[in-house]
Amino acid sequence: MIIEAKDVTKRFGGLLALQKVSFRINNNEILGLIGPNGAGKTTLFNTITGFLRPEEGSILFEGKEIVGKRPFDLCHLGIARTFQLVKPFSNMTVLQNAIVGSLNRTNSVREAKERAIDQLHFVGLHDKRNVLANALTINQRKRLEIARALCTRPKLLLLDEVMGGLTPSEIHDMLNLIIKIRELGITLFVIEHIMSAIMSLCDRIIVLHHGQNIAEGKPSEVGVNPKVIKAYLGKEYVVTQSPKN
Amino acid sequence: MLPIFLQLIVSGFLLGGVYALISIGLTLIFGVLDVVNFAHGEFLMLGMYLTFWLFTIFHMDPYVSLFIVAPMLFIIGLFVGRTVIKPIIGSPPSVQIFVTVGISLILMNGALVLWKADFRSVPTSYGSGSLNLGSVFIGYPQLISFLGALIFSALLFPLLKYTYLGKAIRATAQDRKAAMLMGIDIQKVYILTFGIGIGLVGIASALLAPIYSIFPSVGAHFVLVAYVAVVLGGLGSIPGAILGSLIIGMTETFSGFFISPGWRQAIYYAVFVLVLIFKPQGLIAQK
Amino acid sequence: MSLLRVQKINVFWGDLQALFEIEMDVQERELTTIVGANAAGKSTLLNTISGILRQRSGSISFNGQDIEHLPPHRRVELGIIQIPEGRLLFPNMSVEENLELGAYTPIARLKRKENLEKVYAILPVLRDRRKQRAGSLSGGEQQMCAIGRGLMSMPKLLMLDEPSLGLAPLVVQEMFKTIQSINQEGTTILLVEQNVQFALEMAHHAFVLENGRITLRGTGIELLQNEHLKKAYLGI
Amino acid sequence: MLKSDKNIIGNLIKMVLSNIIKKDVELSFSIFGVLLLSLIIGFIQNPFYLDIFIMILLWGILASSWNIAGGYAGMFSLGHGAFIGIGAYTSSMLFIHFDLSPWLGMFLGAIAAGVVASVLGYICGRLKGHYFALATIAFGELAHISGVQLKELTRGSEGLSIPFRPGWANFMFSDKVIYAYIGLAFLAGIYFLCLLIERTKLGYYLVSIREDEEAAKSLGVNTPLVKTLAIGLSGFLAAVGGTFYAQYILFIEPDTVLSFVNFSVQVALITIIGGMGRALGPIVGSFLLTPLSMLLRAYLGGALSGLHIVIYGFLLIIVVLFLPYGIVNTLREYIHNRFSTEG
Repeated sequence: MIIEAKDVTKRFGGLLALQKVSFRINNNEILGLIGPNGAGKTTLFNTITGFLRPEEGSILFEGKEIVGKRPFDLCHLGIARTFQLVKPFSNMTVLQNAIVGSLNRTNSVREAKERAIDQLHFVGLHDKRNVLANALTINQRKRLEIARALCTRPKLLLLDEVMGGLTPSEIHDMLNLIIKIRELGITLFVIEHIMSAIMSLCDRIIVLHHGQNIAEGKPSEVGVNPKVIKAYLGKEYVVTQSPKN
Repeated sequence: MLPIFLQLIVSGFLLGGVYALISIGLTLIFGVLDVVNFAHGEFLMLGMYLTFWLFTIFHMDPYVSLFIVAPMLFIIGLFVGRTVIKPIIGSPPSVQIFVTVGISLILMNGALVLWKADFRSVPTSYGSGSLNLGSVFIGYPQLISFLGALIFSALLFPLLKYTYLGKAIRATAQDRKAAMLMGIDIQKVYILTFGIGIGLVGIASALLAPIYSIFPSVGAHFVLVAYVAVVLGGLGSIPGAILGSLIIGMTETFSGFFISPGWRQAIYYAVFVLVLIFKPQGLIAQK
Repeated sequence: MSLLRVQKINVFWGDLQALFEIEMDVQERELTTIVGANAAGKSTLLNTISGILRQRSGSISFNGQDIEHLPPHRRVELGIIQIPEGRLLFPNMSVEENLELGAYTPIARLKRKENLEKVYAILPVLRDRRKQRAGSLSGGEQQMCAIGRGLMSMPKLLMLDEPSLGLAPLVVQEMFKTIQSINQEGTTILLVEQNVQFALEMAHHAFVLENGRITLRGTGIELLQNEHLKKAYLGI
Repeated sequence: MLKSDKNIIGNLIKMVLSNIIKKDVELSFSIFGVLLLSLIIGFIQNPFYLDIFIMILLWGILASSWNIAGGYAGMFSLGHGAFIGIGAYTSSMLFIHFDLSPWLGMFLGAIAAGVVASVLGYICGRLKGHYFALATIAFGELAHISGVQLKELTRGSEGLSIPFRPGWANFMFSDKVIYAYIGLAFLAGIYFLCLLIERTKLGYYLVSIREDEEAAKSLGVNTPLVKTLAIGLSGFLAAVGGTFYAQYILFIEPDTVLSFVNFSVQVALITIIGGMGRALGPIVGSFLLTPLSMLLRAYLGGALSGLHIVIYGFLLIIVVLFLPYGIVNTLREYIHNRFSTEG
């Protein structure tokens, strides 16, 4: 087990964005995080990565409490992330973007560059290394986010909708990339909206709805869980549809 | 001691009233356009010069020329709003800062080129007169400027509250997308708001002309005061700007008396930095 | 005849294409719905029809008139009204002020008083709350206020973007009933909804949007029975 | 033996040079540029042109110091006059009151400004955009007021005259050419420091913060620390420029070195027009703008004083709206595109 969260609660004013969310991620697992719009998925990512501080609850990373640590501290510990709305360093080249990530583990730009080039090869952006990041397509930007995060040498990588806005063939490639990342020994926690993708990718899935963890389990279990179907399709869908299944 | 206190409170209040007119325009522009206007003070300077020339050439009383100066500044505001401000709405802060700083440099130094660095004044007959209420002295121009500020800011509230333009302005400030979906032409609202903000500065400039010397960099002082007031009250909030202005007026008279006149500005800059650091949303945060 | 006709619309977010060759008709007096998963492009489509986003190519016509180059406020004047996702009320104004802003266009202003009474009749909760700050309303009341504000604009086409978002199930039912009755009174409705069951049951015609493309179209009942729909949502 | 030694050395130099030119165009051009400028100084006979040249170097130094925080890290300070003033006043007061060599005074002033700037950076670092700019304006004004009010120390708005006792120890010279060489040495020093920053971890981190602070944080950049460092270094170097100014002009007053328009805005303006976030940017900016202002002032005299700033204002707006990356970056991009499309 690499990370364990217990009763994490986050409020925004009066709104309970996360209500006593608990989960654990095993080493080298791919855990999926799904839920309708506004369920609190990105908020959960932000609390794990130190961008938000939960009011209650604890998060243990490799057995150590990380609530209260800042994002860059967590990055040093080995937690990296991507952003749903990608955040490239627009006026830096692709290579320079990746170098910033690599510098997390070294002070030498030369070393950082070597690692950056490796990671750009890995995600398939090596050809674009001297292009400014703002000239990339959305697919390339998502890949750059991943490359940059991998450059920091994470143990746990959080991917926030890296398949959003991609074409079906790009999604297919992205799935393969994520599986390749797992083969490197990295644990993955993945938010995704594209159901067919996440169902085939993940070992386990947790479902958030109104800030609560409403279901957890294998993709096949979660997909037929009445609570989940209700959260996605509305109450009566279950009643009329489930007898047929 | 009590009479002195009373005098300081009254003077601070009067001063704050005039600062309020400048601050309201600034905060209105920020609230609606989301642009910090670093050239705000230079429009004040421009208005004061206009008042001065109307007085010098046509012997026009500043309180009469107010009705010429304010509309002229409104029109100047519309022009600048349309040509320079509209393109930078939604741009990164760096762009907004340096474009409005650019406007400020042009106006301030344009005035220097045209009218020299000399201190000018508008010597009215009542300029040094004062009203004595017991032990409290109230200069006539101070009193008139305060009343003027009061009247015009009081007029602004029903304008914003009840007219369709006012509602459109408030709607745009609260939610741009929703405003568009109501059928509000927000581009027009932006330009008009900038015009109104600058027009308010025009009113302030005519009211201030009998009290203060006029020189090209006079705006810098007032605009910094206005910033302090606006940030105190929460950027974008009109009641906040008024309250902030009164606080600054008081701070200025009290610290001028108890510490030293030279240091009084330092006090509110220090307050300003502290507020920015610890309560950047302002002391009274509400749009 | 169709009130709204969207032809071969392509829309981009920067470099990212959000909508691909969208073709869609909305028939007068009907309730049409667009369903689809998160980020499928539903809001983008409504915002393009409202003019807040611009298409890179394609055309939109309303009542036979080409509108794709009109600014948003001109489209509102024509009667294309959107009740946006998240409601977007003016939080610091009272309920009544919000409703009055709905009647901003010249034509709606003339009938403001009359329409206000109508709205209060349809949504009595708003009358009780009319002096209250819109920001202090409950989620359901806020949605009613947003619908009321939309009605004040005298819509010919009323577009609702995820009206059920964040509402309790009972409130959702009540709100859908309101929407249905507005439609039965004669207002054409274009409804974007995640609550697929409700939306399809109510709809005359429906479209399924997936990854920026329309993948299914038909009557509400037809789509309700389509197995592909469930797959699109749950990946099963 | 001797001959072959010479040959070996000659060959070595050639090898090194060709290697530099092949591998590092930027560095070799820079060294060449510095050498060229030092040659040019020798040829300037006219004292007015020499004066212009020295002021170009001075503004280049000041703008380069601003560039470290404003250009690389995107921290738009409008209070740099305070740091320049701390430098100028510290060295001058120590010289006048304690007869301390301005060289040492410069160092102490720079330390003082660096510390003050770091503290400011630390506490204001989390303010964004407008708010940071406003806080630095207020800070600059505080410094200006202090300069006026602390009369016992600064002689207030009367200004401080520095007694002219030429000599290397006193950092004053009868021959202006020496100022020019010292100015060039300082500017070259800052320039190479910036080049170094661009190529090391600090530079990557500064730019990443400017481009997207959240993303930088997520990649392990300790943003509060890096921002504090950036503005501290920026303040330190600005103070060095301040001392150079004081030693050259021999008169300082709050309305010059501590002033908002004259210094705080101009250092930013020169950098923006030249190109932010590039070592060369502020220098190009200074080479364009400083002569412009000095020539205008010289030929129009007091008659149209302020005109140069009006022109600056228009240039600023035009550059920000149409060349948002400044001249150097735009040219670079142009050259880059041409080369990459043709080759």
